[in-house]
Amino acid sequence: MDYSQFLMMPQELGLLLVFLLVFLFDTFLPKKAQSSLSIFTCVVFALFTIANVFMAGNGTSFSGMYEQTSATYAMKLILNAGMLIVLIQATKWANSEFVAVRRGEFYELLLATLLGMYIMISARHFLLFVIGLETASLPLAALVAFDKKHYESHEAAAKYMFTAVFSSAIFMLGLSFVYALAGSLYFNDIAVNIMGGQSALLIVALVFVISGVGFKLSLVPFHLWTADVYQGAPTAVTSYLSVISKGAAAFAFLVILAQVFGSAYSAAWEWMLYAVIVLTITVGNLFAIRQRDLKRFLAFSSISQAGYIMLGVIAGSEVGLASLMFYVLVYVFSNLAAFGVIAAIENKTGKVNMDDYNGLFKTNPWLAFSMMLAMFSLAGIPPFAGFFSKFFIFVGACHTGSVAIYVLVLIALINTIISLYYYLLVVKAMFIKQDECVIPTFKVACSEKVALIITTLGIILIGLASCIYTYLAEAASNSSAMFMFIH
Amino acid sequence: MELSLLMYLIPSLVMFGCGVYGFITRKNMIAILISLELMLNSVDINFAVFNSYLFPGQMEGMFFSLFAIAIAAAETALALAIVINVYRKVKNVDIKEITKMKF
Amino acid sequence: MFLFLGLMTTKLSKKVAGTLGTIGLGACLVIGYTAALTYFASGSLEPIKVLDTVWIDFSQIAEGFSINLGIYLDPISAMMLIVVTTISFLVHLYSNGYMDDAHLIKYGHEAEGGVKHGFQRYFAFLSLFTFSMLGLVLATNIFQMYIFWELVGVSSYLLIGFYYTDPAAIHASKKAFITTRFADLGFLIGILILSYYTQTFDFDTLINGSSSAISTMQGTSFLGCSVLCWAMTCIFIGGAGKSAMFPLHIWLPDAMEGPTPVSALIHAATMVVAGVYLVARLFPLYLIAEGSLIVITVVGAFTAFYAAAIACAQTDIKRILAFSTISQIAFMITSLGVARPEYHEGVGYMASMFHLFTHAMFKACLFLVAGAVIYRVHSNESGKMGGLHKYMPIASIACLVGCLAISGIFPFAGFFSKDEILVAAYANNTLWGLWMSMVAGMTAFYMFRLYYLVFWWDKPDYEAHGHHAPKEAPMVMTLPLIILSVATCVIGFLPFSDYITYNHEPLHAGHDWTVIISSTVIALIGIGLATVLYFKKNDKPAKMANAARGLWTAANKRFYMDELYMFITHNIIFQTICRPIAWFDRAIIDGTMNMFANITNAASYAIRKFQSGSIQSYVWIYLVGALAIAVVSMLCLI
Amino acid sequence: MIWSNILIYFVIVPLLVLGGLAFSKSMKAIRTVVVTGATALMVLAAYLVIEFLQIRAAGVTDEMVLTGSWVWYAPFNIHLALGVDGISVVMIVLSAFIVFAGVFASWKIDPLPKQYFLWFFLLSTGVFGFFISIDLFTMFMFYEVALIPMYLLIGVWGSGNKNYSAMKLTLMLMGGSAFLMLGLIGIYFHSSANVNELTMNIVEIAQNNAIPHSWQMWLFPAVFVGFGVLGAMFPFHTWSPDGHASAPTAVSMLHAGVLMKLGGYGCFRIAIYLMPFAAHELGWIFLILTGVSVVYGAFSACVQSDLKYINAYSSVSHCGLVLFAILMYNTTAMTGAIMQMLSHGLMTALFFALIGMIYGRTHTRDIRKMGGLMQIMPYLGVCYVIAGMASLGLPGLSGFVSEMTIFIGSFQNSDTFHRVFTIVACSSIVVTAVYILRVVGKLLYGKVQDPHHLELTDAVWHERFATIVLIAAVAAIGCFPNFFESIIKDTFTPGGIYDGILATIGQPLPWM
Amino acid sequence: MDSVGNIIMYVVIALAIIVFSVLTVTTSKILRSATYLLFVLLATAGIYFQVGYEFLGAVQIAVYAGGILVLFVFAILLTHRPDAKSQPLTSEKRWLGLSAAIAGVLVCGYALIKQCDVVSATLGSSDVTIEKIGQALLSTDKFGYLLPFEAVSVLLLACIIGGIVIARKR
Repeated sequence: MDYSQFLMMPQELGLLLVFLLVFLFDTFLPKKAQSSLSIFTCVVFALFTIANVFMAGNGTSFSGMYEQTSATYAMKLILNAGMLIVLIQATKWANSEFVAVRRGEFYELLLATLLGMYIMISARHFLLFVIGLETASLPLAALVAFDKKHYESHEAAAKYMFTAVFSSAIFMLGLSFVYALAGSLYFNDIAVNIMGGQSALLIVALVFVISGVGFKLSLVPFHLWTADVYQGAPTAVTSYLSVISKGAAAFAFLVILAQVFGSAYSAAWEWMLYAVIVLTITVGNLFAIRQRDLKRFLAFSSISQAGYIMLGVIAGSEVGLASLMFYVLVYVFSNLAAFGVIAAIENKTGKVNMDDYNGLFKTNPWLAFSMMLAMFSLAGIPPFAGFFSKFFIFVGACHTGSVAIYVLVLIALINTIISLYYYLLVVKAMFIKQDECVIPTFKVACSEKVALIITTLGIILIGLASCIYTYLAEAASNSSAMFMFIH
Repeated sequence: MELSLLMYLIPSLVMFGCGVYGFITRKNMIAILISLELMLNSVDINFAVFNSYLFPGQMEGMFFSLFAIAIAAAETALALAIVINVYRKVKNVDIKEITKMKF
Repeated sequence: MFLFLGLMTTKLSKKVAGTLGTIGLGACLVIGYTAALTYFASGSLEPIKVLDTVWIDFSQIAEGFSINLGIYLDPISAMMLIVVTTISFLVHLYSNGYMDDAHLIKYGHEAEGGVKHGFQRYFAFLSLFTFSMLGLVLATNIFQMYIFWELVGVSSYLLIGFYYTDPAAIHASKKAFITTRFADLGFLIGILILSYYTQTFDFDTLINGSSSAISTMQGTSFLGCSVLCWAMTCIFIGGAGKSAMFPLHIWLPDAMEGPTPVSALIHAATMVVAGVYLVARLFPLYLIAEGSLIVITVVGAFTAFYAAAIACAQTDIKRILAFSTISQIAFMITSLGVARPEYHEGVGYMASMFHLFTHAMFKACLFLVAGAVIYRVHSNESGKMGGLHKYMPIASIACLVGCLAISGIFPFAGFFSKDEILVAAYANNTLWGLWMSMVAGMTAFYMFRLYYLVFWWDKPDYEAHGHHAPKEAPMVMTLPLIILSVATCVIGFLPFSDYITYNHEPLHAGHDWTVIISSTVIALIGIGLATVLYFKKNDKPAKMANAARGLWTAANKRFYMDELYMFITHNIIFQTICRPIAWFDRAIIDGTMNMFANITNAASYAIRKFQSGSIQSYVWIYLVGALAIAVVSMLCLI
Repeated sequence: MIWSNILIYFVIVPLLVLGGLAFSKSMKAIRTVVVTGATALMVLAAYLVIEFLQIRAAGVTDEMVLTGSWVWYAPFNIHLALGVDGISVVMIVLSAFIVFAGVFASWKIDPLPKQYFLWFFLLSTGVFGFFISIDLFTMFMFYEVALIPMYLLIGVWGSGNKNYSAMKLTLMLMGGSAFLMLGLIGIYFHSSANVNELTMNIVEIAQNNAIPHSWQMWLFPAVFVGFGVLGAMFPFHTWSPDGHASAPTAVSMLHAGVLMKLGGYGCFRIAIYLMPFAAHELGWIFLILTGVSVVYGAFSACVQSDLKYINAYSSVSHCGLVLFAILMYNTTAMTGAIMQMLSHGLMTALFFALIGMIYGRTHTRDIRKMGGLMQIMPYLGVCYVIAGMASLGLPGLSGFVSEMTIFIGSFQNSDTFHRVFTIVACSSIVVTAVYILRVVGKLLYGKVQDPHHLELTDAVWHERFATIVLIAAVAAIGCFPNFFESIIKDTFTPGGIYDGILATIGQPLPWM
Repeated sequence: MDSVGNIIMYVVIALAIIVFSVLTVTTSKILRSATYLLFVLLATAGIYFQVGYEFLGAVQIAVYAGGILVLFVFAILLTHRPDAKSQPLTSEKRWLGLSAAIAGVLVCGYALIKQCDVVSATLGSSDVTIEKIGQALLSTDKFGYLLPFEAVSVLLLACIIGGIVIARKR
């Protein structure tokens, strides 16, 4: 027994420390001091994020159960960045009258789920992975139900919970089959044991495993919970769900595909994944067209974005990995900008309908501007970051060079037109519709403003500053061992 | 007569099927949760019997079952809390109550 | 001499007031005369390239292949130089009187205060035209000719449509431009074919230097004819359009909607003969492509007759003159068509140019007379005129001179030139000779019909309509008439055959007395007939018209050619091509694009049921979806 | 150093204008900023021409001059690679002109002038960036930068059915760019025979000439259609009538004048020169389409009653001619194509400017409701006639020069197929005359249809200024074409990257 | 060759699982459903005992039967309303449920049967003592589960907090 191995996972320990600090603050400090909990959390988390820079390290611990590579490290950094923005954004909401009593729990749960995601990303053993996955999803149900005023919040939580448990049951069933085939739950062992094997059981196992992770990533046909939950959950939680949770799941997905099932790779799977990607992008887009509720709208948009993220997964290469991480990073900023605006307006007026945004530019030009940038970035319009991430993810996908993947990319590209259509609908509502705006001019809270500035700057700069992608590409190529079974 | 692995898998699979059936058909949310328990339970059986039949030398499957039980407990607790929460809001645990958001 | 183009260019950009324009043109006149006379006096008839600058370079296609701009002097261009500058100068002069304020206001096309502007505009256009026409005649290469060809077309358009508030004028200008544009398409294609084989546009090279390319063209056959033949015919189509040959003549009569001096300048003397000039310019090539010469002859001969026949039945004096112009140009064209080196050393070529020259003088004269009359009577209709010889004696005499000239009565200019044409026609084929003689007789008839109807016939009651009694036009208008009349009397004696020949060698042919006498007799018969019918008011013409009602109406309606064109353009092209295309564009192409959007929307609506809100259906889809994927993958594997 | 390259300033100046606009408060300040910016661009463009001529005069025969390359995204070998040849130089000059005139044409834009000019200059950033780049990625990026502001410019400041038009335009153009992006990615992955030396630099790609023929056959249509949509190629042109009809004046100018040229330029620079094999094999299909475009657009224009629709269809026809000439694959026709881009850009801009000014006064664009405007606003009338004359190919104005160069060049292809299509394209000059004269006749001549129009005024100084600039440019090209043509033609010096495509001249078509 | 007792045991357990599973999801009374679930859970523990995982079986009984089921019963009693009529099951819904369940079982069963080594395997001799379990649970070596053990504690803590948040009135 060598407990020093825990020191190999400094990021998790750090996060646990943050969690504990917040927990203690919440539990033991007097009522009066409670109101500063938000700031405290933000600051501590920001410090932790900065400290993360010094926590880079490579290597496995717990005999291969846990692995830290430069890619996982980078991914955790991205999640941290997103988390920080979410925390800042949520400050206003967390301090609002109805939520303030449960402020501490809110932060604790958020941090706990983030820890789950860390575990998920770094886990190289399915048991640990399942625990990470559940840690990342179960407390979220509680967060979804946070808005006790609104019935939708409860409905969303129930839906989330039931489907999540169902999904995890299916996932674990798949795992049991994997176990039957490989006799171990260590990723490396499985990969070695199933190498080159092609059996019906393996396919069923793979599909079930994919469905479990795909559920988190909301791939079609495992996506149906997404819209309802996003719509019902408090906006802060929705934004968290849509970016952080999704980003971690995407990375985990890539890890599982490459490191576990990469050794038994076959054309049959390829088609399966292609079908899922095409469906995800298309269905997400088709549903998004009709939505008027902005949160629901962004839910469907995020489904189709998940499809694009998957393009980086199927690339199965360092380029794909780098593109995926970059895509997630950009997506974090873009989507959080959008949610930031929505949250700001919702906190003030309670309006989330697209029709309420008509003429927003006249009353709140800066909010409209941020929203527009977010929409453009999500649609992949240069010079905003979304363009770069989309381009790179396509390049990453095409890296494999088969004709089929070009067709897939073409379908994805055609879908970008549909997505552009509905993103432009929002822009249209804000800028072009000349109606009298129902949202009055108001002053955005300081915390929200900070978050919006960060995200807007991110949208503009992440693409233009090539160093970020270069860094991720380097991290990816340092982690090329991930793909040893594919190449 | 030898009790082969299949003999144990059949009840497990049936249990799983029942769980699925129950999930889809039951109207009471708690009944749905009960169905979910069936599914989770069947997975545990799978792990255990795979372990003992196929890989008797180690305990991976058994441990997975062990942890799965713990996780299932947590899930159930949380799910029940949510159900009760819904009940408090609408005085009902009918699954129809949570179909407001759609399309 | 080198300043020529530059001078013209400055004229183009100025909004010249009338006098300034006239003075400028006077300067041109002087320069033009100096140039031409110097050239003729030099004794050598070899062409001179005064200026030749590269405008667009195509040296990547072939060495020396370029579009140049320059000045090219040879006998015919020098002659044209004289014609253009003379007529243009006189018309400028005349316009100073014609386009006075009262006239402009009568046409009411300017809002108050805009009158002066219209006057300037008129002179600007006129100068633009003169510039373009000079550029055309002095072109060093076929492409330069095309360039200025287009420019004269545009100036013609602008001038015809000068009264732009008048729908008829607008319509006429459009018609003129589009018809000639259509013809120019032929010209362009001809140029393209020609230039592809010869890799040059230059006249000199085309005619002398590229015999091998030309023989290649002759050797290459396309749809039964040699490529050269096609090319030359296409080029002739261009010329036919400008020169209003049948069936592209329809624009010219309508073009009379423009101010009368413009008609005199453009639509009688200069621009319309550009087609003749073009054929003459490329005559050596036409000689090689004999097929196209036959086309030219047939078209020319038919048009001559056709236009003459229509002219007999028109009542609008300008229309009569217009058809007469068509007919006379057809004479020139025919003359070129029948010219062959073996017959009298190609006298037809000389005759054509000669006729061009004389026709310019007397037709301009006739138009200016018509202008003077219209200026005073305020109408184009011959029915509203009559007996004007008392009121406008000078105009009357000028008109008589013009009519005699066009009829071919000695010693007026037309006699000499028409005579040569007939000689050429007889020399080629007696049939052509007889045909052309007949047309010459008709010419005499309708011209005198016009003369009598305007100046004799009956005297309507001018005061009755509240107008003043007509009187002689002002001096600026009569002076050109006198000059032109005098010119008409004397220019016939110019020794054309010494200078203007297709091979730059003086001609040695004498006069053919049989032709001279016969043509004079025919002309006299025509005049006599006209005198009998129209000298005094009587009902014989009406009776005759009634006797051949169908023919009369057909001729009066110009044999329904305009209706045919209207039918083709409006009903066929607009209704069956443009509208369907426009509809197709909106409904099918655009519809398809919209359909994509609609399909997307419909699909979006159709699949919304999957999102039913019930988690039980969610998990059903979840599980069945997963199983389906698994099954399909398994099937793939097996 | 990147700042020592003059080309980069074509992007920086508009960006500075954006910055300046952000801090401008009053209308006066806005105008000062935009006029300064537009003038600076003009000056830069003039300087560029001089510089370019000097370089060429010094005997430099490189395909691209003033090149510079700075690594941007190393993992994909993406550079910020700049460079111009004669074609880009004239396109830059064109853009500078249109932007300059556009600023004056939108002098009194209302509402939100600041935002309007922000988007306007963002668009021009894209345009200039596209023309100065020789890196596929940056080209594509700038291309899209130029596209998207259109949506808001039309949507907010447009007229008529603007929502629909703006959406349609944006979606169709982005649809095109979807194909384009695929094509570019395909090109990138086959840009070099060596997998480790993949490049985005078009000069290098052309030199490597490593794209397998089988791939070219797929990538060429993708790229060509992608750019063809923007070049209003039949049957992907339908955004153009609606879009132009709804766009505000200066946006129509910029869009028809410059943006549509991006399409032609892209087809030319990327589709054809990077994939000569497929260009030759498949060119005839597109030749048919563009040939159809030419006559089709012209015929459609004949029966329209909205001024902008007429002009939009006319643009379809003229831009069709651009692509048509490019597909002729010979130096003269291609030179003509570039000239046609230049000429069409200027004269369409002029047209749209005038239509905008007329619309601004009469508040209708229906020619049936107008008439006799020549009496009321002679200045605009005369300008309109000049624009019309340029459009129908009057010698001395730009249209003639370019069309003739195209026709002469096209006719050098000696097979019947090309000949027939050349003649078909030639015939468009007649149809063009028909619709131009029709609209001139109805709009400017004749009786005044609406008595209210009698009270309208003629152009004011900024409008006059905008039109004079454009007319001067149109006339300059028309009178001194050889100056421009020689700049363009330098590009096709033998031995350069264009040999691949030029070698296909005269080879029989695939099915012959 | 298994002993007869074992086989009888097996038959009883298997039958109990199948019958009570079906009853659990078909009975219309929710409390009965919970009761049948208890039997299923106990039978499952029986399987664990049969394959030699006594500890697992004990945990199963303690946690599932003893803990979770009590929760269920509490919840049922909390939410039970005697007056609530349960609507009859629609045939559409039943068909949906049956199709999904049967399809799932068939696909999994087919995949398992195809895998011959899985089907034909016999029970190996495993010696799972509490000591070994304890060692493994706190080991950091291969097949040591210290990290999951710690991680699951975080999960449980988070779930507790979550449960509190949800259950609190405000």
